[in-house]
Amino acid sequence: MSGELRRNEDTDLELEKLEAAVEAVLFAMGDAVEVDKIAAAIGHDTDTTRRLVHQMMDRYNSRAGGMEIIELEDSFQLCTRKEYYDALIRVAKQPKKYSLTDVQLEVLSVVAYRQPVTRQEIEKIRGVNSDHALNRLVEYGLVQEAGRMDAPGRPILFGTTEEFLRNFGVRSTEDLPSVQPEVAEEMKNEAEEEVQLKLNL
Amino acid sequence: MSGELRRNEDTDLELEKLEAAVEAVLFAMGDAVEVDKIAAAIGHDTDTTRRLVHQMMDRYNSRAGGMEIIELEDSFQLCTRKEYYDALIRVAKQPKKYSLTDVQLEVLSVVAYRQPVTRQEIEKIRGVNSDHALNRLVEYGLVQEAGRMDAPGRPILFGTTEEFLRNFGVRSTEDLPSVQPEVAEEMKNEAEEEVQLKLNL
Amino acid sequence: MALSVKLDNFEGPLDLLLHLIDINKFNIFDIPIVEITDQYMEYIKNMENRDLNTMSEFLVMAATLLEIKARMLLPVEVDEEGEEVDPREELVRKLLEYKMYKYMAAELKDRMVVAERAFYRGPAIPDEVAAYEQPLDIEELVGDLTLSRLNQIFQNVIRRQNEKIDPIRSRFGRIEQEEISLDEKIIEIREYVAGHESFCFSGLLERQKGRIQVIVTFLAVLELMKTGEIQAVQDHPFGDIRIRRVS
Repeated sequence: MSGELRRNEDTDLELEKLEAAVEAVLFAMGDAVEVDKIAAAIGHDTDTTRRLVHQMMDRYNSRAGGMEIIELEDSFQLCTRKEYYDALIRVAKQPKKYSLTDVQLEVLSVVAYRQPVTRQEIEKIRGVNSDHALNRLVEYGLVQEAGRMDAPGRPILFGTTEEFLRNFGVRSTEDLPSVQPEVAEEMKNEAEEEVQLKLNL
Repeated sequence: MSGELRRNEDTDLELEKLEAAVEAVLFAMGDAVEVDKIAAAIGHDTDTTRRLVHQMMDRYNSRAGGMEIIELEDSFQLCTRKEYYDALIRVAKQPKKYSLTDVQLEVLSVVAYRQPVTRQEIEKIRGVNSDHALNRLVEYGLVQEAGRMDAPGRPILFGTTEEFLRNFGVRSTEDLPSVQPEVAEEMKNEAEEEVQLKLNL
Repeated sequence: MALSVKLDNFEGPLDLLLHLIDINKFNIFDIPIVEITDQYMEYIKNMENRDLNTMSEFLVMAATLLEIKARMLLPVEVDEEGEEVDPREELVRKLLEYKMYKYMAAELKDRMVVAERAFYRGPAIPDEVAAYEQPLDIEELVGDLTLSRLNQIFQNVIRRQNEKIDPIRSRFGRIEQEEISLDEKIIEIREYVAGHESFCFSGLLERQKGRIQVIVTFLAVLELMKTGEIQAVQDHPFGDIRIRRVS
């Protein structure tokens, strides 16, 4: 009851702690939190809790921070104050600098030239778990799922997307493995250099 | 005189609004937000923005609410204050918890303090193959690839992630706990004893 | 001394050595190499059931210890600057470094326990704001990446995969198939001793193929000396060691 809150000599301190706990609960739970849940978290009854949150709502409004508490049926929710939507939009609209990381490039090359390919095969080829980069490539729409492998566990197969083809000016993935002449030349040169090195040793 | 005062009042109001906008951005984004993004949101340069957020961090700490702002490399993130864990755990789901083995922790500490580091270097330091533990740490998202070493075979370099910083309460890789004073002391004493022994001989 | 700790508890040879230094209260800068080598060998003896990949790392350290032990018996080495070289120096450096990372691991663990008490939240971007999400610019993402460059990257990945077969470890793999165990080596030497009352130790080592074989032979000889089946005699300092059958 309200008496409970006032009983303590250090009411202010006690209150402050309770409010902080409620704030933490509202923050962490995200969506609307039922008043019983908040009550359970702070170890008070629902009436006291509701009164406490109402007090907090006033305080939030007077301090005019970035957030406010809204009441929905028998729940409370912490959310962004509408007047700061502009600031949020500026973050969202901020031109992102898109570029592929070295790891993503490697994974993309493996998918492109080995498709359809499973996560396990990519990991085996690169020698390290590549899930993170693979997931990003799927998100970017450069790589997509391409069925399941007919093997135990039926692992997902990955391949490149049409978007990928469009961006690389390739008509179909069959055009991929054909190494372009200048690359072939370069690879030949490198191989020769390697042999030369070995002979010198 | 009064003009000055008024200007100060404006500044305070302006500051309050800016802080509220930052709060709104951090709250809505949830994840760690890079300082440049926050800067774009409030229309100030990054240095000013960083100073502003540091001020907010102090204010958050002194008002002792339910949340605090943490700094991770060049990003900021909102999270609950640790002292409200007990209240939260009564109603909220336990946040992601890593139960790392001693081997994984050892490998993680080598990666953290030696980054960027190759598999081979880790193995050399530990005197034992560490691939399994390293792979798990990559899977957990605590360790990630950090490019290739400019050496024969171009081996993969590994470093820690933002997730690592967050989960180990470390602000940046430069902020890693230093060797415990008593350990350093012990090592120093032993070294001195050795010198003493040599002198006596 | 009684060995109450199982080897499985050790993460590697350095971990085992640190444990031995710790329980004996040895000074890490002045490790009594004979004692520690003996104790280390004692531990290794109990390792026979473990897979060779793990054991090989312990055996390499055994070889290192034996080498240091041998070098300690030789006249003091001097480096280019005339400073005395302690054969244990490199080992001590490695042990100290490893010890530091172990401390750091414990420190990190403490930090993790504290940090885990904070809760985070996912994004809660209002719909009105989310609608402004900038579409992904795939052209910018791909940038000036060409197909031939992508192919080059792929060729590099494949080349590295082929190079990844580490020469040292692949040798361990073959040894695993050869299945030399300490027991078998002991039987082999025992049989040899039965036919030869006395023979040259260095000759025995020379007949071994590969480092691991040498190490296991060394361990087998130590074991047979301990059980009193053979005796090692050295007539003069740095002379050849002769192995004799004890009748």
